[in-house]
Amino acid sequence: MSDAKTRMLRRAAREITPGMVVNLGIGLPTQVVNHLAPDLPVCLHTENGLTGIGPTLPPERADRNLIDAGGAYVSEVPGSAFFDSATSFAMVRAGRLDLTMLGAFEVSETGDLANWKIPGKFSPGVGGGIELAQKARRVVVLSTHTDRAGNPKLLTACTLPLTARNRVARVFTDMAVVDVEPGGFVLTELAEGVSVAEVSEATGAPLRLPDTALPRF
Amino acid sequence: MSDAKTRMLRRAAREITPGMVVNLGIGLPTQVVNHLAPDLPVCLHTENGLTGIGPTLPPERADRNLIDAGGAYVSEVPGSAFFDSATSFAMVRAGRLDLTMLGAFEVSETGDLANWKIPGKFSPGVGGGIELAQKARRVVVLSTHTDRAGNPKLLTACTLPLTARNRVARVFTDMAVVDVEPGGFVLTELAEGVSVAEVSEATGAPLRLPDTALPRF
Amino acid sequence: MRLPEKICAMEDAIAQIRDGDTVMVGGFGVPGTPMTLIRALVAHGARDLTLVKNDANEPGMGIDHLLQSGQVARLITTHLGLNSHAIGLMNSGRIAVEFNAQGILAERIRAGGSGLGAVLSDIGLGTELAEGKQVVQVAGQDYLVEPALRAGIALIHAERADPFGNLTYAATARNFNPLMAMAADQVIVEVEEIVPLGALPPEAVHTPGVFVDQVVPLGTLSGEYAVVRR
Amino acid sequence: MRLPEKICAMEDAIAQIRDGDTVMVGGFGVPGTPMTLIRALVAHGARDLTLVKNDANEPGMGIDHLLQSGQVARLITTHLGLNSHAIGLMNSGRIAVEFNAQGILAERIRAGGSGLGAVLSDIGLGTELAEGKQVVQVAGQDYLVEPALRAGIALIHAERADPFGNLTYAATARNFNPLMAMAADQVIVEVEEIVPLGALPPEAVHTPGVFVDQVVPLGTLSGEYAVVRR
Repeated sequence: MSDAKTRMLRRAAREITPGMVVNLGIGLPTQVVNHLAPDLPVCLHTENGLTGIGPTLPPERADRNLIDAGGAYVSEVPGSAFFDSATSFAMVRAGRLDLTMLGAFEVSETGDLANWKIPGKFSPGVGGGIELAQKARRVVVLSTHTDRAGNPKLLTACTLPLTARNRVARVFTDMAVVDVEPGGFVLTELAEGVSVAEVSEATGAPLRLPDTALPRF
Repeated sequence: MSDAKTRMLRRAAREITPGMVVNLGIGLPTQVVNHLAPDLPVCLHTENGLTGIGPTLPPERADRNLIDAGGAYVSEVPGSAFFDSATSFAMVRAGRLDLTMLGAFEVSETGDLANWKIPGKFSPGVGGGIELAQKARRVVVLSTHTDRAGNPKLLTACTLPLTARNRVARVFTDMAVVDVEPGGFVLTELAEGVSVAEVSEATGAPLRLPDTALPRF
Repeated sequence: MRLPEKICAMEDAIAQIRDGDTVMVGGFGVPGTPMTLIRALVAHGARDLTLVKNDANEPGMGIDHLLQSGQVARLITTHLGLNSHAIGLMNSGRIAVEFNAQGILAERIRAGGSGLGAVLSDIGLGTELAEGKQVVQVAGQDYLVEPALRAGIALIHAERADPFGNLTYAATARNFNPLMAMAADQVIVEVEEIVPLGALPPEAVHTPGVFVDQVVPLGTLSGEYAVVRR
Repeated sequence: MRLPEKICAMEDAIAQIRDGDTVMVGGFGVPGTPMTLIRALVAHGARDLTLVKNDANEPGMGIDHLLQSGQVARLITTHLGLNSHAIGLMNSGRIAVEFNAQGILAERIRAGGSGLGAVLSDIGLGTELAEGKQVVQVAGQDYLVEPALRAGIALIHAERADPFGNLTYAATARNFNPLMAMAADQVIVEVEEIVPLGALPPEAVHTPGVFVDQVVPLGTLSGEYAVVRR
């Protein structure tokens, strides 16, 4: 794992504070779990019907009936509970998730999120992402700052079909932490070795700077 | 218990055939359970969250947490299941009850049922009765043929607020078994010692007779 | 990871309740009625409450104490047949009563607990229970709109809980409890026995702790929970 | 009283399925997918089926066998991400696919299983997922009408059943199974273990037998149920 990615995951992990109920989306967000303090009192939720996710298990130790929503074989912790898919999303829609961390294709400066469809290229269905994005009390995005071709993912407006409007509060990338404020994107932290100019260039929308010094992560 | 009432309950019990899922309403219908063959394969449902009702228990043997919808202390049978109130009525509304037996203030010759409210006199709320009456696959009524003042309960049209329209298929009373057919009430069985004239007089609607002899119960 | 813990003193839990709050109360008859939380709410004294409960218990039992103390302005329920005192309050206009079909009340609460706006149902169509309700056509059929119900507070009775608030209910004491435990901003649970994290098999949990805010241990049960001799 | 019994041979249960039927299939990934009932449906050969399933499994697994055999005309689902073969069939127009938000699919099925007409939800409002959907205002707020889903047949996988059809599920193999087990005219369950009446504690039953029509015992589980090594 690259150093920048590790730092991004570690920084995102600090977003999770004691007592929270958290859903980590498929992909990068799921990896945040490896950067949480072992004694942190937190409840991890997966939409296929489990609260209290324990460590991921290798095939030889896996329970064939115990996976997370991404298909990884996981384990229980003391106090886990299993439930059906309706109950699982009842938790989501009724606002019982304090936080969800999701991947993104695009995030707009008004907090719109596009992460489920690229017309003509990628349309596997929305799965549970729309309910997480629309209903978790706090939605943050964890993503590379640009796509593989180097195009910015943080934009003035999304071009792809939306997952949810005005819901993203913060974006963690390999370059920076960017908050979505009423006036647009605000750069709040910088990755080690990255300059403000580099982040600005990699961002497809104006990026305001705070009055104070930018912390590094 | 009067002889006529015992015969009515015993006759009504024959309506319950192997394999059925049955809800017996509060009052007279609940007592039908005492007239079922002990080896009859049948599932009794109570709307407060139990399938597989076993015998009623006296206070000294009762479980404080195990009642039926009428508040009687009941017991389990092998294979009982407990569930919440939403699941209980899901069974009802989705048509999983083969039969419900309900009490009545009035039944009309088109199968309308009134059994929950007497304006100005009695309005304790509809409880679960409306869903049972509207959604059980077969609805039969178990009731005295007349009210305490001697007024007929079987009428051309109900005068009281309805529980459900066109749902009653058959009425068991202390005097007769009366079917609700497309053309109105049909007398199909007579209680011992009761004449056709007596039943007709106690009925507030035309009562057709079948071509065949009337069985006695 | 370890799960957060939510064990709380009864007074602290009940102190959250404010005048004018909507309070859901579990139970169907005695089983599942949180008798001790109800007594604490009487002692707390919050007034002008809207209660949501299947029934009004019996005179001198359960939520009848809240009716007796004049703390209830409105009752959303299904059946008051066993409480002549509640019927008297209703008939004399001292409490407002809204009757729901029992399974529809259950669904409205579950909808509130599931982040839905309403359910559409044909229960009561063509009867006076449909009067005043919004009607929507779906695929050519008429349905009544049954709006979701939520509350500020839910008072729940469970048989067992772990410190995270995973709950199990005994027998027919389940009834409305798991539904109301989904549908309130603050879900307060009185429990007969607290067991350690991990003692409830994860498959056997009836209410996942994610829905629960405060877990209040009961000591010795009062006589109100006992078999009623009629 | 004793409860009725519903144990049934797999072929007899599957023989009920007709061309053109809607078939709900439990499972989320491998856990809870009724692999053996699916194989029996392939052998049976009913065509022009509408399948309702959370996902399309992976190529060569689960309902992909029904896609491979050309028995599926339409798929109501939430996500096909792990099955490139299913995406290919969709993109080439050989199957029609209707995508639902995952929790909304769950609620639509549950509504069908609960005798409701629809649920009202704000999920997807303002996105292309709302396109073409009926909108209803309740208390001044817009909601999408999400109609109840029912099926002729549901294929369910359970860990344990008693002869009446009371079911328990293992871990995350529960998922859509209890919901689909409510929502079909004929509910067919394959079970890993049949236990005697009374062996399942009544508090621990996940699906009450009232919802179940046929219980099919599985012998030794095939390799399709095993941990997938990727």
